[in-house]
Amino acid sequence: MDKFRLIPPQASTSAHQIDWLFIALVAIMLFFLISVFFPITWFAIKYRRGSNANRSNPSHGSNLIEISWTTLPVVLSVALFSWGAVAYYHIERPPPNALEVQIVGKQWMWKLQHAEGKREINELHVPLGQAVALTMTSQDVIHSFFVPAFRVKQDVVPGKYTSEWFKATQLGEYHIFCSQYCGTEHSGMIGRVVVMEPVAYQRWLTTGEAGESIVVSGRRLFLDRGCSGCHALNSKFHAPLLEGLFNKPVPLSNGETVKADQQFLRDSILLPGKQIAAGYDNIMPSYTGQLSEEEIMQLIAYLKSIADNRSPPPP
Amino acid sequence: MNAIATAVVAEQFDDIEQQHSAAKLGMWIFLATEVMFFGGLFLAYTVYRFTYGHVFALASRHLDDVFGGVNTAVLLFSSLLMALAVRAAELGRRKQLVRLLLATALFGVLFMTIKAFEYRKDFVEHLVPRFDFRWDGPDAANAELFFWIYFALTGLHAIHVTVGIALILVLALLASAGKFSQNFMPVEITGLYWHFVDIVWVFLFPLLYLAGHR
Amino acid sequence: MNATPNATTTIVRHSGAYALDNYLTSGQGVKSWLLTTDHKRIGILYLWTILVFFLIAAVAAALMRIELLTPAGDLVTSETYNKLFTIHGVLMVWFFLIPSIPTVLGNFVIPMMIGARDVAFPRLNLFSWYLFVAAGALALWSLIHGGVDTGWTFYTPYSTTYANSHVISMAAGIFVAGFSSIITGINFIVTIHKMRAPGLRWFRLPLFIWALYATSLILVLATPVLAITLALMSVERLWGVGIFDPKLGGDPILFQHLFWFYSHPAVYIMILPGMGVISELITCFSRKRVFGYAWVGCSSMAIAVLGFVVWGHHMFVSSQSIYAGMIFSLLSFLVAVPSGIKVFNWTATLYKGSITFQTPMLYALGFIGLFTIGGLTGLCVATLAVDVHVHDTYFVIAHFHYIMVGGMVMAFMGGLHYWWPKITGRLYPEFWGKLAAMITFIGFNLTFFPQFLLGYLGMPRRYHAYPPEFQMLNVLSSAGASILGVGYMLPLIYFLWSLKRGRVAGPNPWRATGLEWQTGSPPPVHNFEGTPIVTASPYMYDAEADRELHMANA
Amino acid sequence: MTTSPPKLYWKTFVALAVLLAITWSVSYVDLGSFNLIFALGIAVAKAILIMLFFMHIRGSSRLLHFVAAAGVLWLLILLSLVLGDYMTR
Repeated sequence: MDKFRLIPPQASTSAHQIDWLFIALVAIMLFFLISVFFPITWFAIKYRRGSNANRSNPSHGSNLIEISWTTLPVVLSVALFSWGAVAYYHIERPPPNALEVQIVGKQWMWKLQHAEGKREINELHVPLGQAVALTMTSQDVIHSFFVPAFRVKQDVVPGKYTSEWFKATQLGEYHIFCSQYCGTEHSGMIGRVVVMEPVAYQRWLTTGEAGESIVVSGRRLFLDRGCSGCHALNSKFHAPLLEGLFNKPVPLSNGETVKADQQFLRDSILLPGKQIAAGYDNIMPSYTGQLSEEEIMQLIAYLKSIADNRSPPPP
Repeated sequence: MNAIATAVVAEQFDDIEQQHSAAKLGMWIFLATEVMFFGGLFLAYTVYRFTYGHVFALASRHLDDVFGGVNTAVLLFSSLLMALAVRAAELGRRKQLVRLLLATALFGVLFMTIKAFEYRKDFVEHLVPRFDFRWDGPDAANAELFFWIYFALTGLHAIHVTVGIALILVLALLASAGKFSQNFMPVEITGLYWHFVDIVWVFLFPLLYLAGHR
Repeated sequence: MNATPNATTTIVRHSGAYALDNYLTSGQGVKSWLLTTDHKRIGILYLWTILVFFLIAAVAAALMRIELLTPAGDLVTSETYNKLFTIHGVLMVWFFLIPSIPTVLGNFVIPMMIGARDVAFPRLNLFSWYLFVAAGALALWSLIHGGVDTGWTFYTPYSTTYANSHVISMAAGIFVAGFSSIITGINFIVTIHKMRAPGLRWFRLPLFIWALYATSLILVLATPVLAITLALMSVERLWGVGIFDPKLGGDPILFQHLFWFYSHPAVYIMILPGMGVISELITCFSRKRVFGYAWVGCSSMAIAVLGFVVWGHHMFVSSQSIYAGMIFSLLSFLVAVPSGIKVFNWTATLYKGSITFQTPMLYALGFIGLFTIGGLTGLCVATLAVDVHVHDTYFVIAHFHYIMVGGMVMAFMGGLHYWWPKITGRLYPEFWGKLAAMITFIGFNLTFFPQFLLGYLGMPRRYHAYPPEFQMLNVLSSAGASILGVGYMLPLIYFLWSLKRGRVAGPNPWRATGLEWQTGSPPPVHNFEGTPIVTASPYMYDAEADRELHMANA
Repeated sequence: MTTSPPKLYWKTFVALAVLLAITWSVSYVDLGSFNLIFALGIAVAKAILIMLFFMHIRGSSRLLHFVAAAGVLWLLILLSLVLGDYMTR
C-alpha cells in the first residue's frame, strides 16, 4: 500500500475518467507554462542590459495578438468545461439498480447500514463490479464522504439527503476520509472501504449478527410508533394511504404537485405541516427528535418496499 | 467673503467644487455598500420565501399592515422635509433650515415610536421568536424563521433610522450656530443617507407586510 | 533621522540627494504619528501593524508544518491544531493579505502617482487605520482567550451550534476590519476619480492605479456582504436565530453562498494590487513601455467584475445543484482569461527591452512564474469532475498558496523594495535583497509543490494526523517551509539596517518615469512643490537609449 | 446646480403617497404570484422617484448614475445566482 505513487489507486470506473481529464489539464498547463517561461528566459538573456541585440522600433501592443491570446483560452476553457461537466453529470447520477447503502455521519464517525440490514462503523464492504449508491445524511455538522481511490466526494449535510455512487473495479482496501472540517476529531473520522469478490460479499452479509433487514425494522417501527394507527384502511383518522406512494406525484393543499421522493417523506415525518397533501388537514404530530436518522431511513426503506403493491400489508 | 470660502476648502482639494463632488461621490459609494449590507438579509428573505412561500404568506398576515402603511407615509413625509431642508441650506436660509431639520427629526422619532408600539403588539401576540413564541398553524419552525428575518430586517433598519435622527439633530444644532452658511455639504450628505433609509423601508413594507394577499 | 556618517554612507549634509525637510521630519514624537492625516505616514503605520499580524500567523504556520512532519498528531492536540490553522487563515487573509498592498503601498504611492497632495478624505484614512487596530485587538483578544477552531470559513452549523470557542469575538474583529477596508476602498475610488493632476487622463494612469481602482471596487461591493454574514452567524450563535440552522428549516448552504460571495472576490482583492505592482516593476526594469497598456488596464476591471459571479466553485460538492455548479464552472473558466492576458502582456513587455535584474525585478519574475502555476491549477479546481476529487484536499491548499504567497507576497516584497528608497530615502543592500528573493523562491517551491501531489493523492486539508504514506511529501513540504521562513526573515533584518546605514537613494534611483519619482525622497509633506502637469502616457522608457547610457558609463 | 422649487418636492411626495396607497390596496386583491411582482414594481418606482428628485440624481454627473445603479446591480447578481441554485435543486 505504501510504495511511492503519484496518483491514488484507480479502483472505480470514474477514477479512470477523472485521471484522463486531469492528465489533459496537466498537458494544457505545461503548454501554457512553456509558452510563458521559455520566452521570459529567452528575452531575459537576449535583451539583458548591455547585450547588443537589435532593439529598434519596439512594439507596444497589437490588437491582433491580444485578441488571439484571449480567444484561444476562451475556446480551450469551453472545451475543458464541457468535458468536466459531462464527466460530472455521470458522477452525480447513480445508475438505477445500484446496491443501496445508507450512511449517517456523526461527529467523528461514520455509521453505515446495508439494505440487507448489516450495520458497520467506519467500514464499508462492497462487492466488486457492482454499482453502490450511498444515501447520506448527518446528525450534527456538515461532513463529507471522500474515497480518494474511487475519486468520489460528497458533503453530508444535516437536514437533507445527499447521494453519491461508485462502481469498484479493483479488489483491496481503500481509505475513507471526512474532507469537510467538522470539529475536534475531524482527522480521526476516517475508515476503509473493503472491495470483495461478489461471492465473498454475499457470505460476509449473512455471517455475524445479521440484524433484521431495513425493511423489516422499518415495518416494525411503522407499527410500534403508531404510524399504522392513522395510515391504515380501518383507521378512524383521515390520513393518506402510503401504499404505492414512493416516487409518485402527490397533489398538495396549496395546489402544487411534488414527487414523493426520500426528501418529501423525510420532511413529512419531521415537519408534517411543510407540504400537506391535498384533501387532508394538518393533524399529523411532528416526529422531530423522537426518531433517529437511522430509524427514519428504515421507515423510508419500508415505504419504498410497499411502493409497488396496492394492497395494504397484513396487520 | 472669498477668504472665508477658501478657509472652507480642505487643503488636499483645489476648489470647493472638487470638494463637493468628492463628498457626494464618497457618500453614494457608501450607500452602495449599504445596499449590499442589507442585501444579505434580503437574500435570506428571498431564499426562504421561495422555499417556504406558503408559511411566509400566512405569517405575514399576522403583521399589522396598518402600522406598516402609516410608518411608510411618515418616513416618506420626513424624506420630503429633508429634501426641503437641503434646499434651504443651499439657499443659505438658516432659520428655515433649522426648522425643517427639526421637523424631519420629529417625524423620524414618530416613525420609531410607531415601530415601538408595533413591536409591543407583536410581543403581546407571542410573535417574537425566543420570547415565548407561539404559533398554532402548521410547522412553527418556518414561521419562526419568518419572524426572525422580519425582526432582523426591521431591527437593522431601525438602527439606521436612529443613527439618522442623531445626525439630523447634530446638524440642526450646528445649523443654528450658522455653520452651514458657505458649505452646505454635510446637510446634503445627511440628506442622501436619510433618503436611502427611506428607500430601504419602501422595499421592506411590501415584502414583509404585504407578502401574499390579505 | 540623524544619519551617522561612516565610510560607506558619507552623507553630504546638504546634498540634493537626501531631502532634509520631508514628511518624516515635519513632525516629531508619538502624537505626530498617532494623529497624522498624511497618507504617507498612515501607510507606514499600516506597514508596522500588518507586520505584527504576519509574524503571528507565520508562527502558527510554522507550528503546523512541524506538526505535519509525523503522521501521528503528536506535537499539539487536535484542538490546538484546529485553532492554529484557523488563526493562520484569519490573520493572513484579513490582517495581512487584504490590507497589505492597498493600505501600505497604495496609501503611500497613489496620491503621488496622480499628482495629488493627499487622498480625498485624510481624516477617514486615519480612522480606517484605527478601525484596523481595533479589529486586530479584538482578534488577538479572541486568540489569547483560547482562539477559534472553526477554520477561517466559519461554516455553519459547526460555527453556530457545535463550536465552543471564541467565535463571536473573532467575528466581531473581522467585522470591524471589514469596515476599515470599505473606508480605504471609498477613499481610493474618490481620490482616483476626483484628484488626478491636470492632463492625467484615464488612459495615462499608471497600471498600479488601474489595479488599485479595480481592487477598491471589489472592496466596496463585496465586504458589506461579509459584514452581514458574520453578523447573522454571530446572532444565530448567540440567540439561535435559525437562518442557517437545519432544525429550524434554515439552510447551512445559504451561509456558504453568502460567505463565498464575499470570499472569492476577496482573493481578487488580494491578487489585483500585486498585479499592479508587477506591471510597474516589469516596465521599469526592462526599460520599455508595457505591451498592450489598455488591455492590461481593462483586464484588471474585467477581473473585478467577473470575480463576483464565480463563487459557486467553492461549493461543487456541497449539495449545491449540479446545474448551478455547471454555470459557476463555466464562469470560473472565463475569469481566468483576463489573468492570462496580463501574464502574456508582461512576457511581451520584456521583448526588445534593456533588462536589469535588481531585487524588485527578481521578485517580479518570481511572481510571474509562481502566479502562472497557481492560476493554471485554478483551471483544475474549476473543472467540475476534477474538483470532486481534489476539493478540500492539499491540492486546493497548494493552488491558493501559489497565488497568495507565490503571487501576492512576492509582489508585495517587490513593491516594498521598489518604493523603499522613496519611502525612506535610503537603498536596501542589493546583494542581500537578491539573496533573499532567491531563497524565498526556492523555499516556496519546495514547500508547496509537494502539496499538489499530496492533494491529488487524496490527503484532506485541516488534518493534523494522516495515513503514513503521505509522510514523505509532508516532510519535504516542512523542509521547504523552513527555507521560506529564512527567506522572509532576511528582508526584515536588512530593511531595518538600511534605515540607518543604507546608501542615500536620491529622488529617482531607478530612473523610473512615474510621477512619484519626480519629487524628493523622502517626499515633502505635500508631495510636490507646485501641481505637476502630465503630458505623456506612462512608462515612456526607451530601451535603446538606456543601452547607450549603460555603454557610456560602463 | 440650480435649486428646484419646493413645488417639485411636494409633487414628488404626492406621487409617492399615491403609489403607497395603490400598493397597499392592491395587496388586498388575490392576484396569486402576480401580487409580488406588482408590489416590487411599485417599490422600484418609488425608489427611483426618491433617487431622482429627493437625492438629486436627476441632472447630476453620469458617474453618480453608475454608482447608484452599481449597488442594485451587484445585489441582483447575488440574488439571481443564489436563486439559480435553489431553483434547480
